[in-house]
Amino acid sequence: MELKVLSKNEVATGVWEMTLGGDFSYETVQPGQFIHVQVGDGITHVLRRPISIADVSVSAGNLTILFRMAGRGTRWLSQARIGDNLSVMGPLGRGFPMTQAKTALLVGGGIGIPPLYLLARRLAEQGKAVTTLLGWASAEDRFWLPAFERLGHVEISTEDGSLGMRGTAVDALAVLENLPDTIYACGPRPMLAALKRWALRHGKRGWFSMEERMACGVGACGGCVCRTEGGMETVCSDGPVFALDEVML
Amino acid sequence: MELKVLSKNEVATGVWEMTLGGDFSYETVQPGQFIHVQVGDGITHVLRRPISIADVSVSAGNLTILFRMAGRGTRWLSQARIGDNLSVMGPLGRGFPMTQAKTALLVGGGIGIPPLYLLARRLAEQGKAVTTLLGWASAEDRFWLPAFERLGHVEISTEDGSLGMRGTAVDALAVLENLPDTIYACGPRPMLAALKRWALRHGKRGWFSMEERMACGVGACGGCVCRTEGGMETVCSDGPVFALDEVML
Amino acid sequence: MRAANLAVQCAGVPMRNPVMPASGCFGWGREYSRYYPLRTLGSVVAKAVTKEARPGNDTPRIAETPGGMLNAIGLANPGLERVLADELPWLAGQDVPVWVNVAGSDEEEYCMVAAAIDASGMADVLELNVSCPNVKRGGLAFGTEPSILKGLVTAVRRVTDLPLFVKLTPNVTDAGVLAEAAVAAGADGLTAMNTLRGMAIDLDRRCPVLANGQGGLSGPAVKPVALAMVYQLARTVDVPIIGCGGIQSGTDAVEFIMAGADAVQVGTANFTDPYAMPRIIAEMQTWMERSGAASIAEIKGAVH
Amino acid sequence: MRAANLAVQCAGVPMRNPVMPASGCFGWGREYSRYYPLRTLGSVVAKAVTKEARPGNDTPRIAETPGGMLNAIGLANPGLERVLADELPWLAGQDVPVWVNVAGSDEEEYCMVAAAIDASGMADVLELNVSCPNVKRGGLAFGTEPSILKGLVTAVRRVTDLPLFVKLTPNVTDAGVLAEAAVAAGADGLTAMNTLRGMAIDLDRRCPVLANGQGGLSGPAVKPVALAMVYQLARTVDVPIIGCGGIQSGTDAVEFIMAGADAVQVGTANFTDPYAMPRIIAEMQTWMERSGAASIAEIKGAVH
Ligand SMILES: Cc1cc2nc3c(=O)[nH]c(=O)nc-3n(C[C@H](O)[C@H](O)[C@H](O)COP(=O)(O)OP(=O)(O)OC[C@H]3O[C@@H](n4cnc5c(N)ncnc54)[C@H](O)[C@@H]3O)c2cc1C
Ligand SMILES: Cc1cc2nc3c(=O)[nH]c(=O)nc-3n(C[C@H](O)[C@H](O)[C@H](O)COP(=O)(O)OP(=O)(O)OC[C@H]3O[C@@H](n4cnc5c(N)ncnc54)[C@H](O)[C@@H]3O)c2cc1C
Ligand SMILES: Cc1cc2nc3c(=O)[nH]c(=O)nc-3n(C[C@H](O)[C@H](O)[C@H](O)COP(=O)(O)O)c2cc1C
Ligand SMILES: Cc1cc2nc3c(=O)[nH]c(=O)nc-3n(C[C@H](O)[C@H](O)[C@H](O)COP(=O)(O)O)c2cc1C
Ligand code: FES
Ligand code: FES
Repeated sequence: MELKVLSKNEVATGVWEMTLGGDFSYETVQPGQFIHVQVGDGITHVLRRPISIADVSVSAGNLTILFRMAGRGTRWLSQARIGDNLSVMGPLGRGFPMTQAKTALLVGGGIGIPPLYLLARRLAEQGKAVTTLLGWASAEDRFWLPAFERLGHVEISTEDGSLGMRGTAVDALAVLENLPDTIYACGPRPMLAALKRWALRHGKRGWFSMEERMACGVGACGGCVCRTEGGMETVCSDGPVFALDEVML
Repeated sequence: MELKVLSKNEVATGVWEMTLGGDFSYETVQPGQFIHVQVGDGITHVLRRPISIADVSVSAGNLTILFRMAGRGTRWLSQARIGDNLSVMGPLGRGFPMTQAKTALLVGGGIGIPPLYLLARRLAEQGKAVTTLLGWASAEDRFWLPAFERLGHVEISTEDGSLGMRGTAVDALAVLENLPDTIYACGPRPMLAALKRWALRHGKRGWFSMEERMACGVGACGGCVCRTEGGMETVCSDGPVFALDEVML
Repeated sequence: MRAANLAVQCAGVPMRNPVMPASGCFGWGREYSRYYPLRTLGSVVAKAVTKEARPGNDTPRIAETPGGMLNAIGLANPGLERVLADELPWLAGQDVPVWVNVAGSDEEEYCMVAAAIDASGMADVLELNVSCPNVKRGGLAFGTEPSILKGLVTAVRRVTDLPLFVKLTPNVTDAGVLAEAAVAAGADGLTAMNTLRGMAIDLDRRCPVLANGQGGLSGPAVKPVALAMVYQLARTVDVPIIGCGGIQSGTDAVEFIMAGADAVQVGTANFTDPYAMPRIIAEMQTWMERSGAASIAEIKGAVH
Repeated sequence: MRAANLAVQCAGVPMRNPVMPASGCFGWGREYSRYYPLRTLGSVVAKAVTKEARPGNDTPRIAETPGGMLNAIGLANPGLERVLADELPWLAGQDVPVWVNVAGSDEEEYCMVAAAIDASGMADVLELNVSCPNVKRGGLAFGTEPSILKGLVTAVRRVTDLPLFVKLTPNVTDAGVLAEAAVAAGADGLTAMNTLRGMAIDLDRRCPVLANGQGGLSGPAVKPVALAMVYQLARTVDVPIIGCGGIQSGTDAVEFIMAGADAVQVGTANFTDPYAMPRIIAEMQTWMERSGAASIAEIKGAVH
């Protein structure tokens, strides 16, 4: 389907926030689901780009994405103009499950942070206590920090120590006063691996959102698999969210 | 070099007039020379598109092209916006020679007409009597007719007879009252072949501008050759203009 | 404007139109059935099936390249038993001919899988994927050496009466020789082509993008190679040819038909646009009606 | 940021940088000398030269394809005598190594042309174009059959002491076998690769776009195929390799170096951008300095 670019802002150097409107199944969106966006004319780029849904407004009929200009495809996307139509598939994949847990810990690193926003909002709306650990390379890379702060307690870490504590989001685990019931995370693989070890050591359950290069986005090509205890599963349709004790890192 | 799109008009269905400005060797342009324009980002289209220089203003520092949306490359060009920069090589090729002749006959068919405009203007400026035979498929395909009419006598033909006489530009030869000293032509191959026969029969000399698919545009790849009495010659650098008795049609 | 009829017969199998997915690019059909009913298509072609389940290669398995993509999926599939139990029954109920792509490491495996799929009654056509390395013959792909290919097709021909297509690889000096070997051994038709060997490099990590190193190139970039191959095969053999490689539009499909193909397969374009095949069918219809071609037969091989 | 030195030696020939044009895409050099001085380049590679003048194929000789182009120039050139008289003297005075691409219909023609160019003293390197059909051996291209290639290279090796490169075609089952044959027969280096066989179709005219029917595919579309070939050859033989196929940017060139190339050739990109090669050189310099690579040797073969 076609969605129209309603707004576009560079929220940090090379990181864009874009709101898209038009016919879309906004009411079914789960946090952690993604859209698969066509970039270019089908020759320069034959593959779409998967981007998480960072926020959605069912009443206004729009959704928001946050993406980093990582290469040619996201550069193309960053050059879309307000009013342009984008070809979008979605919502795709299986998102973060909502559990009975009362307290939730969200851990996000860099461009893994976007899907956690919609999750934090839904959890907060359900009255859960949300603690969020956010990690960036440096202070000037941060985005949407006030938005997260409105929804619960936030700990920040930066690799160069320019904001919050020095280190990754996982290093901030050390400052937690209470252990949460459930963990939700998205970010670089080493961060998730460290978090998994920590969670298993503390007997905590939780969910990780995984990244893999994608072609079809619907489970048809077998391109985007990830190894789980149950065998190879597709990130696009069995995931991107997997139970942390199931996914092999 | 980069030229900026200064203006853009659809002068007939699918035929665009575009004025380009910027650093360019306007003062050296000969009628019949062309520019080689990059379309797209270098992947969708690896080849530039040759387009004749239809007019040039040395004082204003701009040039005008007229092109028909023939395929994907010219469609891309027609979508350029005012203010966009185009990568342009040129002026390329050898244009129409200016001769001592006092009367000139210009014969143009369809999208072969553009290079004849600058030629007509230069001839008229030199005080030569210019007669122009212009042929289009149909009345609504015509463009720049008043501009040509300001420079001399014009005979029009259309294939469906909706304007002027029914037939091609060459069929209008029959209505000429006086034979010209020199002939200049550009248009479809069958038109040029008929004109060549007519010219040889009447012992007239003249020049034809040829079309061929181009890669380099500078005589380096051997892609755009045309058969002449002297052997294979490149349209882009030995031409596009050839003496009518030399070129084999 | 004349009405155009897109229906064709391929090795005796009637199809509503000449458009079907390329193996491995359409899962088991189910994944795309939420986008349109599968009977919109001329046929559905399933993924490669091997005897045992195969996990496939490590990731990354996918890389984008100029005008195309590389894949190194590695024949990942749940294995014959689960394909017969979980995937084909659904597909066989969709009112569309089913092609099953068969792969293996030796002749026995191909024969065993082909026979079992034939016996299930759930397939209309078998397509042999001969780009796999032959473990018993030094890892040379079945599709690169005429004598090996002839042996394989002869063996499979013995165990099935289903229409048998051989899907050729372009990574050979002369595809015509391989085509002749396949046809002499009893193939009913040929699919041209599988992917070209290729590689992409990740400059930052200083290693190939794909975990497997090399991969198979597909997409619009390879279209001219596939067209040349179809054209050559059409002059070499007298069996139906399925054109495949870089088809994105109705006019692309018509080009393959004019080069000599009876039908076409669409792979990578499904990823660019999940509605690619219904769109291609509609565009073919429009093109034919505009050009006054009443049937596929009328334009087939037109450039020869 | 460390300064990066782009100078390389290829089979004993020192070059200021590893970037040169691909044969046939840069005329005789003169055509591009109005855009920049040729000594900006690592070397200049001239068009294919044959004994007699050749008019080449009919037009159209050029077709654009997705991400690439087809050409069927047909070895058009003014013949050895006029090349020696009119083209090479100018080129030899440009303060840049000169490679001459040699072609022929039989061994004698290759040897005759190679010997004459060597004797002229105006070339630094000979590059054998072995994609031409061998008229004495049933029209099979010299570059597709190891024994024919071995014979050709052995014969040419006898008549010249110039560094001898063999430019391989990708249209073979196993380029490694051809590479080994060329090196065993005395080739000093290999160029990978020439064009892929391809075709484009003109739907309106219902015929191939090219007058010749088939043509050679080049441009970004083929880059993954060329990279895979360079990678394979680097593992197979121990002579300098020139990477060629779809290079458009400095990072493309670095990818080929990392795959194992000693230098690169740029063809189609010259048509897209007449300043492509100086730009590629500058982009390589920038990339190397940003990544802390001080020399080409430091990154050569990095992905192996
Ligand atoms: C489920 C999912 C959700 C994502 N959500 C976001 C998000 O909200 N914001 C955001 O900035 N990024 C997100 N990403 C990563 C994003 O898809 C890549 O950054 C993007 O595809 C890079 O494309 P490119 O053309 O700019 O880069 P290039 O490196 O030029 O891309 C080349 C190819 O590699 C693929 N690729 C490159 N990097 C990645 C990657 N990290 N993950 C997957 N594929 C990759 C591209 O899709 C493309 O096919 C997500 C990825 C996945 C799988
Ligand atoms: C010297 C010269 C001057 C020209 N002047 C003009 C002009 O002033 N106005 C105008 O409208 N057209 C002119 N043309 C024709 C114009 O170049 C083609 O219409 C254009 O290249 C078509 O590109 P496309 O991508 O739209 O079409 P496509 O058919 O998609 O093009 C595919 C390929 O074929 C080539 N090609 C297609 N048709 C032609 C053609 N008739 N001549 C040369 N190459 C072609 C294209 O350059 C491209 O490489 C001129 C051609 C030449 C050689
Ligand atoms: C992700 C992917 C998986 C593929 N899997 C198979 C396969 O299992 N069996 C097979 O014969 N071909 C397979 N192929 C090759 C395609 O069927 C097809 O031959 C090739 O992609 C060229 O067509 P295209 O350019 O339309 O994609 C695969 C291709 C891709 C891109
Ligand atoms: C117009 C054209 C002419 C060519 N002529 C020759 C030639 O004379 N000799 C040769 O060995 N290769 C020739 N080639 C092949 C190129 O040298 C090169 O190997 C090929 O184009 C791949 O590189 P590219 O993708 O950078 O163009 C030619 C290619 C093109 C496009
Ligand atoms: S992208 Fe195709 S299976 Fe996930
Ligand atoms: S376009 Fe290259 S020689 Fe004319």
